[in-house]
Amino acid sequence: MTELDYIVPSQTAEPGRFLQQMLVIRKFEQQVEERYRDGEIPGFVHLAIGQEAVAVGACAALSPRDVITSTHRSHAHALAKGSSARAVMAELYGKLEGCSRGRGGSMHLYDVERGNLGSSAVVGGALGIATGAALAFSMRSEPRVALAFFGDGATASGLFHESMNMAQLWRLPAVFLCENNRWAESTPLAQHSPISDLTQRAQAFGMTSLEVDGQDVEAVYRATAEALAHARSGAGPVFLLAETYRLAPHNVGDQQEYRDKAEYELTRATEDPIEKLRERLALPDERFAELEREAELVVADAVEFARRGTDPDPATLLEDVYAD
Amino acid sequence: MTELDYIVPSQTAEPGRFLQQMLVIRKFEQQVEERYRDGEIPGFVHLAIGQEAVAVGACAALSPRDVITSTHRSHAHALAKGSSARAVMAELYGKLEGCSRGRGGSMHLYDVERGNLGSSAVVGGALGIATGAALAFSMRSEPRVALAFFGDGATASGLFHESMNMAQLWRLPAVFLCENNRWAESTPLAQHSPISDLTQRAQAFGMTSLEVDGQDVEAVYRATAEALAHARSGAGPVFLLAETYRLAPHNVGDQQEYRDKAEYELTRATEDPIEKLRERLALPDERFAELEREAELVVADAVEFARRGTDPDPATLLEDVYAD
Amino acid sequence: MPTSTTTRFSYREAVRDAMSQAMRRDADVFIMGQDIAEHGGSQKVTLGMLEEFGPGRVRNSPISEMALTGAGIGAAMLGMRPIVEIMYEDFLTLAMEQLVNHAAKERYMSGGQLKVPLTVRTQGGAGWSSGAQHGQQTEGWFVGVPGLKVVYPSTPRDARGLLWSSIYDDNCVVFFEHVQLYNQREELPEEIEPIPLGKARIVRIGTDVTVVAIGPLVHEALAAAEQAEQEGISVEVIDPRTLQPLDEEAILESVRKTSRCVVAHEAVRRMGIGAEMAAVIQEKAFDWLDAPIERVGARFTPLPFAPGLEQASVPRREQVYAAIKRTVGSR
Amino acid sequence: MPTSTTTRFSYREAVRDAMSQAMRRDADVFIMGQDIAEHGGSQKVTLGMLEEFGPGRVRNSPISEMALTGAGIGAAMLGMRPIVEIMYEDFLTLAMEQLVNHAAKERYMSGGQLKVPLTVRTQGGAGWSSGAQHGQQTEGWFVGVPGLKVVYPSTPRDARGLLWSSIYDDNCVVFFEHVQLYNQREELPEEIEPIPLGKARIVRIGTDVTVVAIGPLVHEALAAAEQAEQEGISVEVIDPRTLQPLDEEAILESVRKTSRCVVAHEAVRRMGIGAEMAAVIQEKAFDWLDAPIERVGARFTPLPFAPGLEQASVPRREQVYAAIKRTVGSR
Ligand SMILES: Cc1ncc(C[n+]2csc(CCOP(=O)(O)OP(=O)(O)O)c2C)c(N)n1
Ligand SMILES: Cc1ncc(C[n+]2csc(CCOP(=O)(O)OP(=O)(O)O)c2C)c(N)n1
Ligand SMILES: [Mg+2]
Ligand SMILES: [Mg+2]
Repeated sequence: MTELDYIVPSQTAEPGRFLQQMLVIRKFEQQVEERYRDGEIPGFVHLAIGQEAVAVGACAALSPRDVITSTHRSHAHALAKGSSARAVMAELYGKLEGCSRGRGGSMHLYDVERGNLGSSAVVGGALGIATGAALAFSMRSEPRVALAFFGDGATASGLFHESMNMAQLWRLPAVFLCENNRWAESTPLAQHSPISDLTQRAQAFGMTSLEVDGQDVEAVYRATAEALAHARSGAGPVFLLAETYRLAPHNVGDQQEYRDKAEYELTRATEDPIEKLRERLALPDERFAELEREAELVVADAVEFARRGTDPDPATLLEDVYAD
Repeated sequence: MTELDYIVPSQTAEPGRFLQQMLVIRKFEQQVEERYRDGEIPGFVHLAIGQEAVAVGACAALSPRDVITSTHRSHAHALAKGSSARAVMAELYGKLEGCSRGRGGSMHLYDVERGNLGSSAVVGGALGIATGAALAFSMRSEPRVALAFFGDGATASGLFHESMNMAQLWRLPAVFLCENNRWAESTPLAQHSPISDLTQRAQAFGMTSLEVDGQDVEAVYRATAEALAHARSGAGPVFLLAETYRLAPHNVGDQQEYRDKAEYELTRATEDPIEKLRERLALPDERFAELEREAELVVADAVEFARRGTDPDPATLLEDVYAD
Repeated sequence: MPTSTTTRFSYREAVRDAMSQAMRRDADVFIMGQDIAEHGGSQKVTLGMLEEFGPGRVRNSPISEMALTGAGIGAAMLGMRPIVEIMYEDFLTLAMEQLVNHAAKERYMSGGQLKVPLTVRTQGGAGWSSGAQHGQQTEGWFVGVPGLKVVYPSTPRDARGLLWSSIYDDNCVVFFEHVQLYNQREELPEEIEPIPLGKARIVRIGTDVTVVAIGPLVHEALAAAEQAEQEGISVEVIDPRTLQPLDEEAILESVRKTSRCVVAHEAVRRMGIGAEMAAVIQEKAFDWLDAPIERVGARFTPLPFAPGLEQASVPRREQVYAAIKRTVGSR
Repeated sequence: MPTSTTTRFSYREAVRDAMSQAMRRDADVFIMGQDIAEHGGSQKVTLGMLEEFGPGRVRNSPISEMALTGAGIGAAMLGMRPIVEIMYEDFLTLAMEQLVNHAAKERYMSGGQLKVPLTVRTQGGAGWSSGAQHGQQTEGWFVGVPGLKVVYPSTPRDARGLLWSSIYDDNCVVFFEHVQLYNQREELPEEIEPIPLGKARIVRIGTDVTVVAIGPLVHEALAAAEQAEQEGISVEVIDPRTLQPLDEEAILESVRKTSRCVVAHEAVRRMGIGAEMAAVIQEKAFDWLDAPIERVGARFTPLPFAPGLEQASVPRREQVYAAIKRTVGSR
């Protein structure tokens, strides 16, 4: 195993490491797509291609005791919060060695030890949970923050609104991180939201909001750090809006018949967060290729690990329905 | 029967009639309180004392084909939208002659013919329904508007948010009329909302909002007329905030142990919408007393009517569970 | 005599055809739901409908299941006949308040003034590792809610004929489709034959055991019946199709003939519709029963992701077959 | 030997006492809900708790049942033991998604990493013309959801002992109180006797008929049993108290003795917990049964407002008595 097998949230801005981490996620997602198409991965999978900078930048700013909640599009969040590529891949394969012991799958990645409280496959479904985690921190006077990832589509859900209201009312240490990738499945932002500036959502609660370029990992890191500092100080929650792009179909298999092909190709060509960082760092092609290879090795190892994993024994079916 | 037995929404500002109508509602509510305390009215009842100007002013502006949805605090809305005092009182008594044939009760007043689509006893529960009525109008290109009454407390509910978003997104002819009486049962505004200016709620959707002094019936009339014109024109829904006061306990029997006695008495003394209008009209005491007596007669007649009403036959219990 | 032309419809196409024919006939019928427009819905049931009917009647909606259902109720109260698609039945939990407290009760609470001719279509089911929040079966909850009707078709013909009747029913109907049935095919005439709600279908005639099954379990039951036939056990299979109102008479008649009964559904056994069926059957056909009514349903666990676990949790033909054997064995 | 002091507790006070004692003992226990602070809750269950524990641990909440439940789940995942009060069980419909898809499943989906030691208290019930949205009984829905526990006490002692166990259970427990029971009184020792979840109570011993009743129907069943006694019918009454896990053994043992059974609850008969009980009993005590299991429950209608209609819709002692007579009559 190399040091890349686990992304260790750095708590400092280290663009070089950001690049490595984003590459691991990208290669991971690309590999998942292939493995899924080959029928190795069951269920259905949503890739975060294009949104790596949000996951990596945000999680780098978190301290190890902070927690996150995630969504159906969860691989990047899980990896960025420190789950091993092996454990995540094994989960996607439904193996006992997976981060949810094969019970969860792609949409239900958990790693409680590393502060990942799990992902909700119900859109918006984890926002109350993040609020409750923040409430626990507040009641116990622990200097911890709960950060909830969610998409633009989730801002139409009632629970989003109720959670924002409650968190602001009680000045809870929470960060509501909205990844506006401009699509909710096949529905463009303009078809599910009457406003285009989603920070207006926060005005309904008088909540502090911040906006950041979600393709710029360093900016995401800084904005998240600022939001966390605000939340940790007791000043209340922050709505953090990351403007980003979905550089992939909604899920593997989605034909995107609803999306303009030219727009899609252009966006992919111009809005890749990895290419942007590579440029900013003025990385020689050779060095970049090397990093890519390293990331590929990590992912290849994870696939091998997952393939060799254990199928959960049907005799254990009823385990963990209840805690005793 | 006198002409007061039915409030006929006037569609013009007629302060004299507004006063009569508000008095009928006030006397109605006071009589309900007494009848309830005497054990004549079953269930539980929420009085709109202090909020008569909102109901009367808003309903006066509605055209007969417009519809409303109401709340647990529904008597004033029902009366102002034109249900007879007899039918509403009979409903509170659980009689067949009631506006819901005794099936509904105080929290479920319906009068579909007069455009009252009913009241939801689930806080916020009718906001989707109002949105759907507006959708029907929009799809059929009918120049009608759906107006939803709801309280400040309801603005914390998820359905409020979802409905506002949908109505604005689809530019539906709806008016969301929030009666901010500063209390949600025992909970003051500051304990359920992090903001004090509730028009901010509308900013999350980019919805047009209007604010009005809910104790000034003429102002409510004008503001509602403006909101209706906007909605009817196809320009989209309006969030209409009426600042008002609950000059009564939450429901009959509530001791208001949570409310400052002095504040309560002062508010009652200074914020009575009927007194305000009486003053503005510079009505001689004699004339006012006469109007009061007229209103009392209407209500006394309604009580007699209700008392003489028919108890629904238990053999009809299963009627109207389904339409066939 | 002119022969009526028939076409091969998949269950998916049958559902679509009922909606499209109703929408062609009647301007009051329309559909709302997430991703039902260009995308054709997550299961492609509405594919092509946007082109025919336009965005006003094939309304792509925000992720707001509560308001979506509420808006359906409101439009229905005004005389429209909306169809609301809830993408996965797991998300009916979000619409529960609107369905239970409003759609089901508006008519009653208004003393008969209102009707709510709303159809809520949804789908789900196990078999493809969709995980614990995208595959549970929830039809049982709605059967116990006075004012709602509940439909669960198992074939293209039933899907089309029952959906048609649901759309034109003046009550709120919760209409369950099963993801594993969408590609089932059947030859159907072009013209829709409406199937009345509340009428069961005898799928297979037999004399030794009655299997009352719904949704995908109808097909599993048929397979189990074939297998049992090999051993000389004659199995009658009944598909109630509508769960509320439930065609108790059809079920009871069969059980009075066979004296043995198995009830089968994919939902968790505990508190599944099979419990209600067993309770009714033992109550009304007690003297005819030669053995306990066997219940087949999912194990008591959230739907697990790993394929092997998922398979072990939901019932298929083997479990129906085993139940048939048990009940016959206790002869 | 020191005699332990006892006090007369109402059901309401018993519920409060369990919460207060747990909150005294344990900083992780707290309560959230609408109007539970100064107001003491709509049924005054939490009266006085604000004074003792302060607004941080007796948290008045906005009208946000979804977020309230979600926040309870989140805090529980972090090791707190929250109690969430949902003012009327009708509003559990709003929390359905959070309860069914999250509270029930987080442990399973995480492969055992998480616990959700959340208690959701709620109340409701007919008998005071509260109307169709403030009186229905909804416990049945939750019994069929793997991962949840369901408790429904009928006496002050059970309420206190079971609520204590619910608070300290590491799973999400939905705890039902009945509005008509709040003033029931019982002498109880100061120290709480925890009552394990999943254990039924034999309320009355008898030999001819078993009545399995819950909530207010336990008292109705007792009254019906007294009446039947006059006619020489000996009735055993069992209160399962916990509906999930259900103490099947206690019920079966009784039915194997009496050979006749009535199940009774205030919820609508169709798909009520009585259906599940009947299904289990006929399955596991078939050979002992001398008559069909009788089900007593509300008529199939939303709860009507008019007192006469309401009375006609929900079951009381007469219906239990009639069911006892029916089952004995078919001797
Ligand atoms: C409550 C609910 N409704 C519908 C869905 C189906 N669905 C899954 S993802 C998705 C779009 C979500 O959009 P967004 O929140 O923007 O996240 P993104 O997919 O863009 O990451 C939808 C509609 C769901 N999972 N949950
Ligand atoms: C969903 C829901 N939660 C809780 C209640 C209990 N309840 C009835 S009225 C009320 C307060 C409502 O406040 P507001 O919306 O401001 O209306 P107001 O009573 O002031 O007219 C509450 C909490 C309810 N009826 N519905
Ligand atoms: Mg998105
Ligand atoms: Mg209020």
